[in-house]
Amino acid sequence: MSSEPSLSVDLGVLKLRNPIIIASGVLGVSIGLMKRAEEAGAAAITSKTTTLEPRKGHENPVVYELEYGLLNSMGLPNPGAEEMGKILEEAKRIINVPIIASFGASTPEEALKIAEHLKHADALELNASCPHVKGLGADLMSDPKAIHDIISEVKASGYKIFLKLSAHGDYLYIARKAYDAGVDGFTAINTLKAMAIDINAKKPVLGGKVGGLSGKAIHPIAVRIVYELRREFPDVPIIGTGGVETWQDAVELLLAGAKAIGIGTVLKKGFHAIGQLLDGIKEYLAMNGYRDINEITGLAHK
Amino acid sequence: MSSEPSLSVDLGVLKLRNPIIIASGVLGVSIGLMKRAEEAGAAAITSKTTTLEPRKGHENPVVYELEYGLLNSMGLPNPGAEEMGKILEEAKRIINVPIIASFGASTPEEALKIAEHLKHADALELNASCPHVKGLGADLMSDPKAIHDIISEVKASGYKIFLKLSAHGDYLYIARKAYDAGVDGFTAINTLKAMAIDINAKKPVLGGKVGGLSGKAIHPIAVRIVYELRREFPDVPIIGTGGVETWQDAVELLLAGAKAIGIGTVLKKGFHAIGQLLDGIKEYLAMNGYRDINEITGLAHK
Amino acid sequence: MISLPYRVATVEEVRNLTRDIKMYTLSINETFNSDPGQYVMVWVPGVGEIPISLSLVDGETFCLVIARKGKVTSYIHENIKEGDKLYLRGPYGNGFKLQGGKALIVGGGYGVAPLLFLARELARRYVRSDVVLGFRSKEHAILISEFEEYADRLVVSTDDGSLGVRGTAVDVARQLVDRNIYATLYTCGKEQMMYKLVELALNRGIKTQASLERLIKCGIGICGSCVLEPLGLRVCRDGPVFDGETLLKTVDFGRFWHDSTGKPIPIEEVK
Amino acid sequence: MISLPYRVATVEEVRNLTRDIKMYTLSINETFNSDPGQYVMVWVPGVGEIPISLSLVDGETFCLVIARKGKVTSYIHENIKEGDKLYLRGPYGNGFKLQGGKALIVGGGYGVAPLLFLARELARRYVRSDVVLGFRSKEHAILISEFEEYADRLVVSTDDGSLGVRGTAVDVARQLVDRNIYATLYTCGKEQMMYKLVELALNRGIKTQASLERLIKCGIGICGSCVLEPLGLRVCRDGPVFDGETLLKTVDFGRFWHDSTGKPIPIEEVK
Ligand SMILES: Cc1cc2nc3c(=O)[nH]c(=O)nc-3n(C[C@H](O)[C@H](O)[C@H](O)COP(=O)(O)OP(=O)(O)OC[C@H]3O[C@@H](n4cnc5c(N)ncnc54)[C@H](O)[C@@H]3O)c2cc1C
Ligand SMILES: Cc1cc2nc3c(=O)[nH]c(=O)nc-3n(C[C@H](O)[C@H](O)[C@H](O)COP(=O)(O)OP(=O)(O)OC[C@H]3O[C@@H](n4cnc5c(N)ncnc54)[C@H](O)[C@@H]3O)c2cc1C
Ligand SMILES: Cc1cc2nc3c(=O)[nH]c(=O)nc-3n(C[C@H](O)[C@H](O)[C@H](O)COP(=O)(O)O)c2cc1C
Ligand SMILES: Cc1cc2nc3c(=O)[nH]c(=O)nc-3n(C[C@H](O)[C@H](O)[C@H](O)COP(=O)(O)O)c2cc1C
Ligand code: FES
Ligand code: FES
Repeated sequence: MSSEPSLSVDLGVLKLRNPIIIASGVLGVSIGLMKRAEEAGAAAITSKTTTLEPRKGHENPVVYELEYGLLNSMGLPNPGAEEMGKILEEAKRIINVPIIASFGASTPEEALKIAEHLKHADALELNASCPHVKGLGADLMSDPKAIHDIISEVKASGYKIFLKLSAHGDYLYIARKAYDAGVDGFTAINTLKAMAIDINAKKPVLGGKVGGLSGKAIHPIAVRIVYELRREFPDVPIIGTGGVETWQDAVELLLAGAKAIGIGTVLKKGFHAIGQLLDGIKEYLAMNGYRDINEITGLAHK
Repeated sequence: MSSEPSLSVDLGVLKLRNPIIIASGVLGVSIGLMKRAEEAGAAAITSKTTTLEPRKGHENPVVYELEYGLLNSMGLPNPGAEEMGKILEEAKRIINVPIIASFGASTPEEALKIAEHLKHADALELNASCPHVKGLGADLMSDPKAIHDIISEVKASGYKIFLKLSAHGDYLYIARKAYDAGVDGFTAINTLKAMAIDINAKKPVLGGKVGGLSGKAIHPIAVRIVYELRREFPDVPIIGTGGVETWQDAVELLLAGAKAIGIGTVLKKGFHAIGQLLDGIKEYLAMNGYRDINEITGLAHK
Repeated sequence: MISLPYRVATVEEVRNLTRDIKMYTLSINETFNSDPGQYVMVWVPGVGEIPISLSLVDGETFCLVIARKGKVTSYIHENIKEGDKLYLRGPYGNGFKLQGGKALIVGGGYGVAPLLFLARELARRYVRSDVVLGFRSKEHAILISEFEEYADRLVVSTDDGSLGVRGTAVDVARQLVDRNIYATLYTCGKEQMMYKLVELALNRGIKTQASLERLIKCGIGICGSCVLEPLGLRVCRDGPVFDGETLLKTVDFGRFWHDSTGKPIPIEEVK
Repeated sequence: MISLPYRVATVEEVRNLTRDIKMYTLSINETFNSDPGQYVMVWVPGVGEIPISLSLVDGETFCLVIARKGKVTSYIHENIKEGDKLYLRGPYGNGFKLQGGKALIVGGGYGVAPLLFLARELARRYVRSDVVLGFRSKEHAILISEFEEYADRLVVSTDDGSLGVRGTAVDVARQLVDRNIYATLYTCGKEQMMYKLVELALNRGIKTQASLERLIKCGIGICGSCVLEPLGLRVCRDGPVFDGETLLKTVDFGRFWHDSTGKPIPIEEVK
């Protein structure tokens, strides 16, 4: 009767102890930070997006703090798939929650090479906002066919794969293509392209000039996209991501249709934010008479 | 020597006493509110987007206030082009600053009919985020050809026309099409599609479910798009719009390349916000040794 | 979002005031600061959202008097029971400005609701008031005993004479103002009635304040839907209470309403 | 944006401390609250952004000691003159925790800069300190007279003996700690030096605090670039000052650095 509501989540190909997943990028490639996140309560960890070759990322400044979010132009620094594979192999010895390995690729061949390196991860996540070589600097969001082919070939080789969508481009069309290719789940959303200019310096702040906007500012956009995905693909698990800073934000995404919640920018506050989110969600469930978090998934569609 | 910096702006087809333009929608169709905005200092007024036929808009709730912005699903209520034409004719007798008449249309024929009704306005603004009938509910941002044809035919009939872009779709491609069609200027940006769910009611708040996000949250996105437009079309005047709540936000857009600044959500604070913006911009110019606001247009590109 | 603009209110009591008017007593988990004449936007999830004046506020408890008019009000009448929730944003707008000197309060129909809150606040400040309440008939009369507590003198009128004096509230008010004892006339009700009262009172040098209705969409002054032309006064934000002098400078007061497309329509066609 | 994270600082004075190290005195329009050991991100628009420790802070004035190393530092050395602006965010990170009991402060190279701020703050709290400053040679020595003001005893060492005693700061420190009078050893400089000092001091029961450098990108703990493995300590946020016991639990301290791709590289290869 008075037992605590269950927070465990069935993400299809992954079972999680609770809905909080660390979003890609915010822990860099550090196993130590993954461990801290796990100890703070995270149920799964998405590793930094890996490309086949190493990338140094953009020059500093790479972040710009806003009152209501964060701009970053990290530029996908990563040590390349081979080195990342070693890190993940080591991580799997130390981390007891699932690891989702984010990667970026332009072609199925490239994707398969990367996937092979990252095989120790529990699932893959294709970052569709990764710089797209064929498209001359555009990102993969502008190439639905490439996304389809990457997913179907990676699936055919036996990997589990999520697709991370951004709010740019025709994400619903892309989601349809990914669905046809057998995608295991969606992560939505990535950052939105944005920019800050310092009015004293009279120059763009970020080294990459354009950066990605995350945090509170994008939360209502994430809610919309998760809602739309859930409406069209009720059977596909969604990792709702974007501007979750309070448990209320998390619950909003769950009601919109997310099975799990990705968090990034909120970690600026510290790892204790994870516990606060979990406590809040649990209390919300209890106060509203739910015994299981899955009862509220997508409830806003009713 | 100690004279105040000049704030007057040359928008190509319009000369303005200062850079502040009231964005479409926030004054409804009220001449009285236009007058209040003019008296508070606005240099031009964009009227509510008009469609050929009257529209009632969405059911309440139509707005949802966030800490860092506003969601609205007004749904383009307007009395239709004919009635709007009468209102604008009357407005031109009472309002002494230029009026830009926003309209939405799916085809050149429709656009020309509307333009004829709105002929008393000083310029037109095509709202490319207006619901698009041919596209079955999609907006015009997904139909670059329609935008091109509307602009070139409206231009051919002797009207002055701005194009209002949203952050959705391939706005740079659309801007190119509009440029080819001879557009007189760009307004960027419109709201971003977003949503809010009340976690107690467990329902989407807005009557239209999806709404448009405006205010602070979208400011860095507006800066990016204005910057990109300026880089590609240095000779086309831009009305930078989106999340301008302080004079700093306005200056940021000017540095990015805007000639003038559209304001919407900030009017929640009251019409005095206009004077505060103007005072701040003037002081910034004086402190930085500029004698003319046009000196700072696009400076962040240097 | 951290900012949850909707406050959740629990219905503590529903009272039938007439066949078509109910009074809802609500409680909320926080103190509710407001002035008489202010309104809240009441959201019924999945149904709609409407502006309703606060009719009495006491700390965490307050009353709404809701007349059945159309979609949302009918839904509330039929479905919202004790223990149910209503979602509110606000209070919004500028309410009545409480003035010294004897007050004349004139209400009509469900328009008497916010005036009850006003009468109480005046009484609490030791401002004395006479109250005139006009209804169509005895069956339409509401809140009379509640007003008795705060009124020096209470006159009820009905069009058919089934309760109190026969005639309109304007008829009664006309006689009272002739006594030259009032500093301010406060009114809420049908706009044609309020128009007559404002003219009447101003002619006699009595200050007036009237609470208006228009189509409220945003409630925060950002959409222009509720405007009084040609002054561009927003009922939702500059009002809903205006002083009579200002109202007489508009074309719309007592005459026009803007429909949901923004088009002006004669006020008689509205309800 | 209302939040302008970059504060504009004006260069009041530029002093050449050595051929490759300059000291910039800056002023800012607001009081600058900070602890010794904290750093700021210094942005040179159009050039880059780098972390620099605060070397002294006095209300609205503060000093940065900048060694020429690569792109941004060279640009600053060559182009930033008195009257120019630098753009700052911060102060960031956790600085030195000031402890009671006699202090031993050991610095090497430009690492002595933040220690000067520390020495002053200790002195202001009546905590006595001995200071060891190690340099390659006389030409590389900096800030010696500044330290004199705050040190009970000041020993300078150079590798070639051209100033003070010949040898390393570690050599000098080794002799001093044997005297068993220190409660805490504070250090900043080359990491190999700090590693030795931490081992040395901890063996003798002396608490240690060391200020580290790593590749700082975000400065706010959100990108993982500056991490010490396997503990996942972020130099930018959990540090840059750590206690020696914690550092010895890491694999990276004194040994590895992560390059801009995140890959570990031996620390000798870094500078
Ligand atoms: C400031 C203010 C305070 C009010 N206070 C009260 C009150 O205390 N008690 C009360 O019973 N009613 C009050 N009203 C009127 C109430 O808001 C309307 O009766 C209600 O909105 C009708 O909603 P509905 O869905 O039931 O009717 P609908 O089906 O929407 O329409 C029925 C009629 O009501 C009018 N109406 C519809 N929507 C609105 C709206 N948003 N604003 C104003 N009128 C509208 C329409 O013109 C229409 O003719 C107030 C209105 C305003 C503007
Ligand atoms: C917390 C902290 C405090 C520091 N305090 C001072 C100080 O007070 N005075 C001082 O002169 N220097 C200080 N440094 C070091 C200074 O940040 C680097 O020398 C500087 O970033 C080099 O930039 P560059 O563009 O000139 O060199 P680059 O051309 O970028 O590279 C030259 C070398 O410097 C190293 N380096 C580059 N970027 C960084 C970075 N962001 N963080 C750390 N090292 C980097 C690289 O590994 C490279 O080997 C500090 C570093 C840290 C982390
Ligand atoms: C510093 C930083 C680095 C990021 N790096 C990546 C990345 O490598 N791959 C990716 O898919 N998303 C990356 N993201 C996006 C986040 O995973 C997340 O989708 C986004 O920040 C929205 O969530 P938030 O608002 O909780 O931060 C990064 C975000 C931040 C702030
Ligand atoms: C209530 C409201 C109504 C709006 N109506 C319109 C409209 O009819 N046509 C249009 O082009 N933009 C409309 N907009 C968008 C604004 O014109 C503006 O592009 C947007 O709000 C961004 O600016 P802001 O952040 O200053 O509000 C509306 C915005 C709001 C808040
Ligand atoms: S209802 Fe929107 S301005 Fe009044
Ligand atoms: S520099 Fe980004 S976490 Fe330390």
